[in-house]
Amino acid sequence: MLQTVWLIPLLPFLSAVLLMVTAGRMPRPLVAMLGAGSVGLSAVVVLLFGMQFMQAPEPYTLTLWSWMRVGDFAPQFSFYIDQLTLVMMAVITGVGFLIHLYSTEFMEEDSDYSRYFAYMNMFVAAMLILVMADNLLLLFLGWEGVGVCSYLLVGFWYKDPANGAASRKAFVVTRVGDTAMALGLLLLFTELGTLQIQPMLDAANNTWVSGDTLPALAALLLLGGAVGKSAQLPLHTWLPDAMAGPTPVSALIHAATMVTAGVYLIARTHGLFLLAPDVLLLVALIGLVTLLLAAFTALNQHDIKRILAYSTISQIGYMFLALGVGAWSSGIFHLMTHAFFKALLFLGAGAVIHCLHHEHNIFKMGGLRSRLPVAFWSFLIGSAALAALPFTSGFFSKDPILISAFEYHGSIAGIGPWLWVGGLLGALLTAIYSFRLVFIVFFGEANTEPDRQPGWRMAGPLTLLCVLSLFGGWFALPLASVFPAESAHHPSMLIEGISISIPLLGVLVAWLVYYQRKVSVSRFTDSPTGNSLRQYWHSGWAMDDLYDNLLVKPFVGVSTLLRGEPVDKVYNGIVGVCQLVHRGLSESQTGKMRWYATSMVFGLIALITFLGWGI
Amino acid sequence: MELVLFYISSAVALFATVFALTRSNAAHALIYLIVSLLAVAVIFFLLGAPFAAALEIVIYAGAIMVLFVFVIMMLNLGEEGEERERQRMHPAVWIGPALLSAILLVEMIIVLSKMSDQQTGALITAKQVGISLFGPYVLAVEIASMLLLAGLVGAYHVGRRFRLSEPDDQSAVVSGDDKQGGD
Amino acid sequence: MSEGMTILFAISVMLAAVGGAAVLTWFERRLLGLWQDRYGPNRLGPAGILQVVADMLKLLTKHDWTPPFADRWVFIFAPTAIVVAMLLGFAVVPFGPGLHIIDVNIGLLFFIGMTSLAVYSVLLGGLASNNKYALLGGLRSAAQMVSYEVFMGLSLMGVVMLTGSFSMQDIVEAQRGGWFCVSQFLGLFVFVIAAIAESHRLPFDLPEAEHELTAGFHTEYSGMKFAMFMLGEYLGLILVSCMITTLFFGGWLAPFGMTWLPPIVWFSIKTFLIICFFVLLRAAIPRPRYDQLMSLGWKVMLPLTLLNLVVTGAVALWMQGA
Amino acid sequence: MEGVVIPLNHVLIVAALLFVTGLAGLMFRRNVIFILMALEVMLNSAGLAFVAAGTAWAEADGQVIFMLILAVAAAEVSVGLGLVLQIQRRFKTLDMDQARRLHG
Repeated sequence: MLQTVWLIPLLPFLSAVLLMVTAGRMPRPLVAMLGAGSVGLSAVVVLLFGMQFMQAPEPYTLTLWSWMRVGDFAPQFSFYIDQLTLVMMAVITGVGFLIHLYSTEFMEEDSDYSRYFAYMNMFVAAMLILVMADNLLLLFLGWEGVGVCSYLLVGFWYKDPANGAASRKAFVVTRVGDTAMALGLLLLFTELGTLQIQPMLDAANNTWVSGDTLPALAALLLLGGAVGKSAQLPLHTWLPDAMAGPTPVSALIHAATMVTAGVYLIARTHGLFLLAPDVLLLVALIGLVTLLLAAFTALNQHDIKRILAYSTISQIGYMFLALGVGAWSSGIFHLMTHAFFKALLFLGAGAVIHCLHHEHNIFKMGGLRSRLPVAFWSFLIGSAALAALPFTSGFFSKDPILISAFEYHGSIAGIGPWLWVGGLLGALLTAIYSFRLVFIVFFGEANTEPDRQPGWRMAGPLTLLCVLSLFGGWFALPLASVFPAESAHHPSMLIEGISISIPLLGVLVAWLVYYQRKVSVSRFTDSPTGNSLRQYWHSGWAMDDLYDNLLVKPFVGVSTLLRGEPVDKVYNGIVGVCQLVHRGLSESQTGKMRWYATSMVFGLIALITFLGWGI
Repeated sequence: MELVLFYISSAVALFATVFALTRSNAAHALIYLIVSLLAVAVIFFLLGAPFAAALEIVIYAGAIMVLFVFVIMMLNLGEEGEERERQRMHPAVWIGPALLSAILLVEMIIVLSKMSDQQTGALITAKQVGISLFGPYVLAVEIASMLLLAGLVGAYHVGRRFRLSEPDDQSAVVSGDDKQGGD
Repeated sequence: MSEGMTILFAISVMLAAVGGAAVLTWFERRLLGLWQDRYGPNRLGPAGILQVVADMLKLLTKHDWTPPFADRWVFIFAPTAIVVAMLLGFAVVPFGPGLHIIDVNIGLLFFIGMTSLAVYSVLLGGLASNNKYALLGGLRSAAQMVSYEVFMGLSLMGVVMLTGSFSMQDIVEAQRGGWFCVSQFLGLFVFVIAAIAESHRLPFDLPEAEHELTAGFHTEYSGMKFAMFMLGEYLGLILVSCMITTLFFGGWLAPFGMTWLPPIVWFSIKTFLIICFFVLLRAAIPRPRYDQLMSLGWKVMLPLTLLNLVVTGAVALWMQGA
Repeated sequence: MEGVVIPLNHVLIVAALLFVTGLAGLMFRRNVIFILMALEVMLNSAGLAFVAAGTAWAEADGQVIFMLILAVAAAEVSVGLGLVLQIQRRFKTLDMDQARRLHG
């Protein structure tokens, strides 16, 4: 059974290839069966595999073939399965299958049904290769594969140029991180001589000691890739724009799986990061700053998907924070629960959008509680989990992160509580913006009538995800053997109490402001300072403008300068000189043969004079 | 006796050449040139290169010069062309080239006079030449044959009588003729 | 032979050649008459042989007129050139064993050179006459002679290959085993035709074709200068016949071991027969068109010659190897 | 039969004289036919120098080169005379100073 692990990425891949080569000539039911079924089958294989694996949980390596051979460098096409991989595989195939099933209904009216599933299946295959890869090069193949699929899916409705621009932005911004990562791979290979993850980590441990420059540099470069892929500061600007793709795509790629690849990468190479504690602290700080920035921004959005996008950025910030403070399993745990509830939220949002004539603006919704009950309950449960209300899955995963942050003893003493405070502030904001969403969309007056109800293929996955979001946190992940042991948490009751009460406080605030409307935000936002602050937050701390001014405009300026071809001017000058000389010399070309002959004779005389001198 | 013959034929060749290049009538010039070539053939014979002498007569005097006569006959320049040539022949025209040539000659003689006093006179038969031609020089023979073929094709093409009215053919030439029509 | 004897012999050969050419004018007409069933000159002397003297007297006493529009010096130079060239050509003819004026090792090339120089006579005559017909005749003749000269030379190369020498005596000696008219049949064929064209005799006398060019290059010629042209032509005929004898019919060698006649007599008999053959050709064959003449030369004769060369070369190499 | 013993320098001087004469002709004649003739003279003088040198060192190479010169001369004259015909046809003159369409 263990040997059949290669089936897991192969099934979606074959399905994708089949869908691509038939180029939309297959009947839709067949496409749906193939697209969703292949991922479902993969999920079944993962399940069976996982059951067998857990009986003897030893890391399992399967080498398929030698990929290429360049001198001593001979990377294998091989898979490495341990508990971490298993969790990732389960999330990818399980959540992926649910989203595929959901998509069969969501995308029903789209003319490019087959192309959609081809891309989606290809994405699942690439993502599986990413997490199952035995060496960093194969990981990088999957890494770029998911990037390409993300590009294709964000720009799925390519007829609108704005979508094309969004996909291009997503591709280019992540490319910045990928370049750093490729450099990191090269550095690791030149220094350690292998890219196979486990031997490489062993070699790193043997070669370097904690605090060396080289591991810090390598970790930094890998972090660059992770930051790009996981939409963390400063490379987070692409994710909100990536919402231009179909909503299930946002759910699968930009919430549940791909954007967490950075977290997976850091977790997978934690041995390297442990050698660079400063970089680890940087990871934590990046996570913290990102989660706060994104949370503030999410407060101000009115596009339902953009709220969720900023929320995603914020939650991945939590994961980074967890990784940074050494709470590895908690980070991965949060990755999994986040996959559940964020997929649930996106799919719920998709149901709302689907049933409301593709309406995105939350202020044009309202009162949908009774009209779209499925969506309402999904949202309610998803938001509860997101806000980490007690006994939801989000609570079980977020709480240990905060406690780990509080107890953090890193390279800067006493920074732990500050991280904790920041995390708590983020949690408060999370509760506020998530319930703001719930109250505005589902309560109050109805602004738009839904024209249909979600069918079973949408409702079914939603229900399943609701269950997972509620109870997914009750399982302990078997990650103990993968990561170094974490010190047992002994939080004081006070800390626990604060952690539990903060989200509730946030819900209360949201209830007061957006449901009871006891406190008016408009008074604050109408004042000049408030308004500008609102605008500022709404634009995501004006990061896009910043990058525009900092990078794009100088680049365009240089391009404009170069369009005048200053280098060519030099050559044109040479040409001009040549032409001048040419005109002068062509005057000597009289066309009279006798003169040519005579000048030749002059030359001959000179030649013989010189040559004959010595004789 | 033979040495005297050499000097005589050298003088003949020289004077015939000078006359050939200073005549105004092309036909007369050619006769002088042929005489010059025959004199050079005699020199070849005296030097001990009878084969070269025969070739000089057969090919140079017998074939190449015939082509000249041929062309002169085809052009049929007539009296006025001759008159024009005569007018061009005043000292101002030839004094400069003659001076230049004289300088060159003096230089060459100075160079030659410093050479070792080698003597000619070895007889080289046609057989030796042939063996040399088709031995070490066989590539040169092939190249020469290519050159002659190129000359044949080139002469055929260039000498063809283009019809000037042909539209695809030399509209530029027609305009050129208009320009030059004055003379 | 001593130097004095050589000079004496040379003078006698010259006289014999000129005399032979003179007699040939009468002889040819008589022979033509015989073959064409008429008399020819038969009034003066026995069988009309004194006709030669009469013709000579007429030509010598005629007003030696040079046209005023002609290029005077070239006009006079032209007819002498052919006579001189043809007479020089006799220098290499071997009349018997050791009986020759000179025997250079390029004898054959010397003969070819002299025939090629004979072209000038026609060309310059046509040019100097300053006359349309003469010019056209000269042009034609030049083209014809230059063309046929090519394969006339080439046709002889087979003989040279078999002999391994350009020397005429060597060529004759080489035929002791068998005359070259057998092994070099193609060469003989081409050479005969080229020789007719070279000496522009009928049927290849297009340069002077009377009915289209009045008289070609010698339209303006009369008297002594005309006689020179005729002399040159008949000298050429005799020279070519001598050459054919030497190159293809064993020269002075006696056929079938009939050595009771001296070699020079055998040589004369053979040459005489070949001359008769040429006269017969004149009597029998009509004149082709000019373009036919040229295409015959380039399209039939040249390939034949080359074929002959290739085959002869191959056989010679094979014999050498065997 | 042997060649005559002549000092090589004398033959070369004759060749130089011929060459220089041809060169002078090339420079002062304007008629294209005479230019071609001058070229022939120069080529021929070069051939003379080669043959003389060949006999001086008892090598056949001199005559070989002479034959190659002959080939060059033949090709040159055939093309050159074709050009002469065209020049006469188009420019109605043989004066190379008139036929100067190639001037810069």
